[in-house]
Amino acid sequence: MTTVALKPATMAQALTRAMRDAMAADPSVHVMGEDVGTLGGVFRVTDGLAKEFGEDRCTDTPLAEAGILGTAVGMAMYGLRPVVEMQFDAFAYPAFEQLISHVAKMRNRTRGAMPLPITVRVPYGGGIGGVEHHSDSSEAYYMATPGLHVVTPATVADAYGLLRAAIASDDPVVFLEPKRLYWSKDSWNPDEPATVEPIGRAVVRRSGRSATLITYGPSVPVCLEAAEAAREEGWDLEVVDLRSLVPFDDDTVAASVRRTGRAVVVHESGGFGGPGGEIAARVTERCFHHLEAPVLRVAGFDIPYPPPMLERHHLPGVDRILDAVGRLQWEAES
Amino acid sequence: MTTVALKPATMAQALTRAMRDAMAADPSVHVMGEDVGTLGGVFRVTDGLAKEFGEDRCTDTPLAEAGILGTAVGMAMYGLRPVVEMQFDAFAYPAFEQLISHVAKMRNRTRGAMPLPITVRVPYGGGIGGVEHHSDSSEAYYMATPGLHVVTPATVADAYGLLRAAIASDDPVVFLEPKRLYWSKDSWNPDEPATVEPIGRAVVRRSGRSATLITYGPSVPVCLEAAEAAREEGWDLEVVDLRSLVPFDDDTVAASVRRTGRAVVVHESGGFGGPGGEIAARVTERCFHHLEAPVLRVAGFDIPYPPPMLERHHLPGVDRILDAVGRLQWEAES
Amino acid sequence: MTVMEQRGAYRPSPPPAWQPRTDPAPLLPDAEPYRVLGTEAAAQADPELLRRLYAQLVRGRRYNAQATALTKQGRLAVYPSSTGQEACEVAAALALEDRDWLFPSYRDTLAAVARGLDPVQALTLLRGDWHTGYDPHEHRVAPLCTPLATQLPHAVGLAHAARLKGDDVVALAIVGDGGTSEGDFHEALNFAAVWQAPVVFLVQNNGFAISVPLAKQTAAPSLAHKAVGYGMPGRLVDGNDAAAVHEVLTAAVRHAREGGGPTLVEAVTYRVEAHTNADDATRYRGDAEVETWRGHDPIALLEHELTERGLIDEAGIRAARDAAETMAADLRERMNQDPVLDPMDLFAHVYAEPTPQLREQQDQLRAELQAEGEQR
Amino acid sequence: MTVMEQRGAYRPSPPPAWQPRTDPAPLLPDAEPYRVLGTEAAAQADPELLRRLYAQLVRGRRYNAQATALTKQGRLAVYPSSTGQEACEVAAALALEDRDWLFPSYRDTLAAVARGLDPVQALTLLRGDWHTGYDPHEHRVAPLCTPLATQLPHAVGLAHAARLKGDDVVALAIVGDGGTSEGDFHEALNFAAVWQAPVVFLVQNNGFAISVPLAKQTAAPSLAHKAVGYGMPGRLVDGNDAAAVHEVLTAAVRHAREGGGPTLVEAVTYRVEAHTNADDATRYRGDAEVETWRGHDPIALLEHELTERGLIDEAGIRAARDAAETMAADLRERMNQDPVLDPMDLFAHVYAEPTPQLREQQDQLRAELQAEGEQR
Ligand SMILES: Cc1ncc(C[n+]2csc(CCOP(=O)(O)OP(=O)(O)O)c2C)c(N)n1
Ligand SMILES: Cc1ncc(C[n+]2csc(CCOP(=O)(O)OP(=O)(O)O)c2C)c(N)n1
Ligand SMILES: [Mg+2]
Ligand SMILES: [Mg+2]
Repeated sequence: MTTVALKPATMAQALTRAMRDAMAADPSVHVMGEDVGTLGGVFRVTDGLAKEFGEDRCTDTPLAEAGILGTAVGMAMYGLRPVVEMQFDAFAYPAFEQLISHVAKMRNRTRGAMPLPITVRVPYGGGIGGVEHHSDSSEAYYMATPGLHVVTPATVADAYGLLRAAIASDDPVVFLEPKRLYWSKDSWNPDEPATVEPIGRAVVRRSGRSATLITYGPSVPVCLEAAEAAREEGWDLEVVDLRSLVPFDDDTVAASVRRTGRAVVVHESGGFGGPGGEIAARVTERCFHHLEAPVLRVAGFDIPYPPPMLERHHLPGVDRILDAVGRLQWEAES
Repeated sequence: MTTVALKPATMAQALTRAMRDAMAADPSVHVMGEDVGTLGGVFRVTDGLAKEFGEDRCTDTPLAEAGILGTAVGMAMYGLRPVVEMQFDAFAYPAFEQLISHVAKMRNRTRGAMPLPITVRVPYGGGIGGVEHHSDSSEAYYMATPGLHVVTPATVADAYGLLRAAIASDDPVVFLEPKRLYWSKDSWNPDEPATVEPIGRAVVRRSGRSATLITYGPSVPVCLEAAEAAREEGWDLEVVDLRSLVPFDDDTVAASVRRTGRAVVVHESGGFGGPGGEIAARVTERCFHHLEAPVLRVAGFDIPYPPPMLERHHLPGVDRILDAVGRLQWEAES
Repeated sequence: MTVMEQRGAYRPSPPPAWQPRTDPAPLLPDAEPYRVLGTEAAAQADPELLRRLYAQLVRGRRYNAQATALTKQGRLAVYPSSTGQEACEVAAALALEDRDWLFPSYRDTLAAVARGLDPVQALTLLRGDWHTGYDPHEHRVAPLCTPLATQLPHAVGLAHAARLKGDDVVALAIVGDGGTSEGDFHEALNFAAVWQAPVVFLVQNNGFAISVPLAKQTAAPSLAHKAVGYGMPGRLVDGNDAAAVHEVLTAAVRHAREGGGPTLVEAVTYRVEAHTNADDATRYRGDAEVETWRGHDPIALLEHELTERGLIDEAGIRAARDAAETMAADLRERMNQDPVLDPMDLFAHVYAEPTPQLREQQDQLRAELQAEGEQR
Repeated sequence: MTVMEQRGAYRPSPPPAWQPRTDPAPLLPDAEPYRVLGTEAAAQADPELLRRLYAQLVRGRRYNAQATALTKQGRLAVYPSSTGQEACEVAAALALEDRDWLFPSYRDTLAAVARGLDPVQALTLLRGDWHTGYDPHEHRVAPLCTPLATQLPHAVGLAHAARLKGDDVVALAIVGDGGTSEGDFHEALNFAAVWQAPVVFLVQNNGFAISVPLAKQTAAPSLAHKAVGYGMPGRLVDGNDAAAVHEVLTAAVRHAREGGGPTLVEAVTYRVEAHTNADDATRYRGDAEVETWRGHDPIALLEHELTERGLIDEAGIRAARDAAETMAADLRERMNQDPVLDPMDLFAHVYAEPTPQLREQQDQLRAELQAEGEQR
């Protein structure tokens, strides 16, 4: 296997590399989806795979998401490890039935006889000026579905590590790729790829003592920026990157909030019924007596994703995060 | 219109009556779905409608849920008010794309020019010994989707009132029917049907001072039973029936919890990523300084719905609710 | 840039992309359902095969009756009978080799049983002690599929995977007339044809989807006519003629095995009993129609052929019946035992390893069960 | 109950449910795409219609060029061009009466414009200031539909509703070759046929779904062959021959209007430009193929016919070009103005009345905007 110098690399390149390494290591890994072969995907995340591994290993399918995921189920039944690309978040919905009733449940239905090691890659979220149906944050749907793992990277290294772990997992993984981080760069060295940690561990991206920002995926860089800006206001914010929504790393999150006594959950997904409610509720259950203020949430509005020219008003930004931090009842302190 | 004596009536009968009255009052109301016509639905909820209003008003469709909801969208575009039956919860999933990307969004997409007054009736939840895919609690998916109203009755009178309100609404409503309450009876008088309240009001089903049980749909009777049992333990529980998950009645819920200082959210849906997280989080945001204990949740386990012979271990019952009430840190009191 | 610069050249040919592709003619079904029994074709049929089919039909009928009886005794939560459709169920099973895969719908426990599955395991789903009651790999029978038509893409994917691995495996998937209306039917057939996957799709057109008759389900000349739209052969067969269904399916399986790709087979049959024991068929159809179909009974058709041609005698018939009774008695006895259940199984197979969240819930249930046990 | 008691009677007839239903023959498409231009059929065509089509084609080509130019100037977020497909776009619009409805896919802004929609409104989605930029009721153009094939059931439902109300309305829905693989395509066609809804489905087979060629999309003899599987006529037409597309669509619309039910029309055409301005078509196809198709250009085909037969002169051609330039200049000018946006619109149309939750969020954004304003 030739080594490509990818230093610094984009998140998209790290994802490509993860699939490439997985395919090289394990002939049962198959990539499939719309335009993933010859074109290399509309985001070029599968670039070069068909060329390197042939069209049987990286396959342009007919245009039908339920068919793509449904045939992937059959392939997994026969021992393959399909890595399915859904072209955009909202275009995964036609495959919802297959995902919920089969992918998530097959292991359980068959008492473990038929696990489905399928990775469903879903580019998600906004911030790239996409027209309607191209910017949904659909993680709440997947989180509410037992049987699925749900992960999402925020860094180039995690993109590689988490995707390798997802493909290696014997359980189905919904792998949410933050579209607006595809071109984010990092000096990640592909020749020493991060050790592949098991799925399910959050990480503290920035230590702080005043309050914890709990976040994931596209909102991680925003929270880090907010934490920098918060220093001016005298707040030293901790930022926890969940990385995995299912399983959820209660230990890391609760430890942080117990330390800081205050927390804000930040995500782009709509607030109502979104991941933040679950996160805030579980943190509160675990840290009630350490909390100086209710866990607050900064989220997208409860509206259909806006048109490109208005999306900046929808997306949780630094100011909105700082506003929420400001509402964490600091008076009580003094 | 002839008057049928339905006293006492079942919830199923009240639902039938609501559709019948709506169809009689408004020729644009059309009922459609699998087996809703000649058979009157597998739960007989549409019994007699095809006979009374003809097959064009109550239509047996081909067997295809996306097609049913998708054609209903077109009918609504032309001014009709389709009432769609999904035969079972899990069989609504093939229609997910139509629901999320069109039904929920059409008004917004068209700046209000094309509202879709569609009611999607979904028999949901377990407790009836259904085989797999027949007992899902799918409300979390719908709650997380802006543009939809989500309501669910717990009483015979509300079944009538809420369904009339849903059909009358100019917005799409996901109308969740608790399967195991279909045959619950009440001395509801169909000739003086409850005044049709607008969607969005919770109701206190039982007043109490010790703690609030926040619940809806199939879990309401269970909570009322638990409240009775709790008296023996010296707890006087208040029970709030949400009736509407979207919009959410923050005022009623928060007022109750401020009074009692303690709350447990009870539902059958899985806990993780389920409605309870949202509810607990919003209650905490609003009532933090009134809370003696974190808002707890009693929910179904985070597993695919169990087979009939094991479902009783999954469903939140009186004991599990009382256990949670017992964990509301009563020591603090004394 | 002006319009004229943008304009292409004139050439009065047909559109260049268009070429006469696959010839549609051989893909179209015959005008009448193919039949063997009672026709000249019967003379060609292998007597041994006919006797095997007969024994299986008799066994299948008895199985259906027994399962329905078990619902009345509360031993099965629900049973969707395939009475009257045994020829399809049995022929589907017998058309396959051991290494092949069967993808049944929820009504097709009989096909699974005819393929060798223990009836008790096949009925687990409907008894309610678990979902899939068997290891699908053991007899290469996919889980009974309740959401209609959703197992069809699985069959395509499995067959495709086997072919990629170089294995000689054909998948046969069964779906109802109602199920053909689902999007998954369409997507599965299209993928199968594009990939030339070794799959056979058997549509059991039994006239109804619960209460909805075929005329409200489709306006097509026949369901088999859908095949040409995917570029695969469509075949129409008398679904009550076991010899005919077996012949057509066997040919389709062979075609698939030899690399010819998928086939769609429509078997015209009838659901003689109600949709399930919980259904009331009188609400949507008359007795006359049912009676007409009882006159085209799959067992009677085959028995007549066998008897007429001296291929079976009274003893042979009795042997088939006795074997069926033995199976039924054994099934009855075993189904009358309460299954032993462990509630902790609820958490055992959600993931390879329970998540920390599930472990907490596991502990909760364990404690509850312990407390319950102590109370007793 | 013994097996024999359960057994039905013998009757060696065909299965009773089966009757020869619709005759499939008239539903099948011709072996070659129907053409008018450059054939004898052209003599029958109405010269006035041909001139109208020509003017619209020229205008359409200019519209495509202008919209693509606007992407380069950052005035459109993205544009999926229909260059080379103008004959389909224009004929679809012209085949309909005012009271009829058009259901375009995301590529069909031109069809909407040819139907009378203001190009600026048609391009709103792609400029990004809102989603649907027009009131669908005004010109009876459904919202441009991005999720492929999902608007097809809407067209069926609308046409069905109109028929139930006794209104004379036909719906014409456009979908791509790729879109035919989606389950919604299947379900829509089936509902349409069962309900005999007045709908025309126009498949623009332009050879590609982004990078995926037709051969990876389907193995069918033609996409029009799918029709017979639903029991509706399938028609194959040269999609670059505006006169032919118009004739076939007009006939299908008339058929629907007269109660004959739906038709599936496959127009064989080609996407001469990249999928959108953001796409790089050289990754998946060669220049030679594109050049071949430029030799079958819809404008050139029609212009040749008109010129040869003396139905248009230089002045007529110039007039068409001038009108197109005027439209383009106006479009350019208006698109160069920044749209006036109100962020509070985000909350205005989620529900008829904002929920209490949305009202809180509305207040929050209002306060933020105010603070922002004060800072400036
Ligand atoms: C996706 C889906 N929708 C609805 C149902 C409910 N349902 C169960 S059986 C049935 C009718 C099936 O008819 P058909 O496909 O003809 O099979 P048959 O029952 O005749 O064997 C329906 C609507 C289901 N199981 N799955
Ligand atoms: C349901 C869905 N899946 C995927 C996409 C992404 N996508 C946009 S256009 C396109 C190709 C469409 O091809 P075709 O239907 O032939 O139309 P054309 O672009 O050729 O006009 C794809 C895959 C989508 N818009 N909707
Ligand atoms: Mg059937
Ligand atoms: Mg195309």
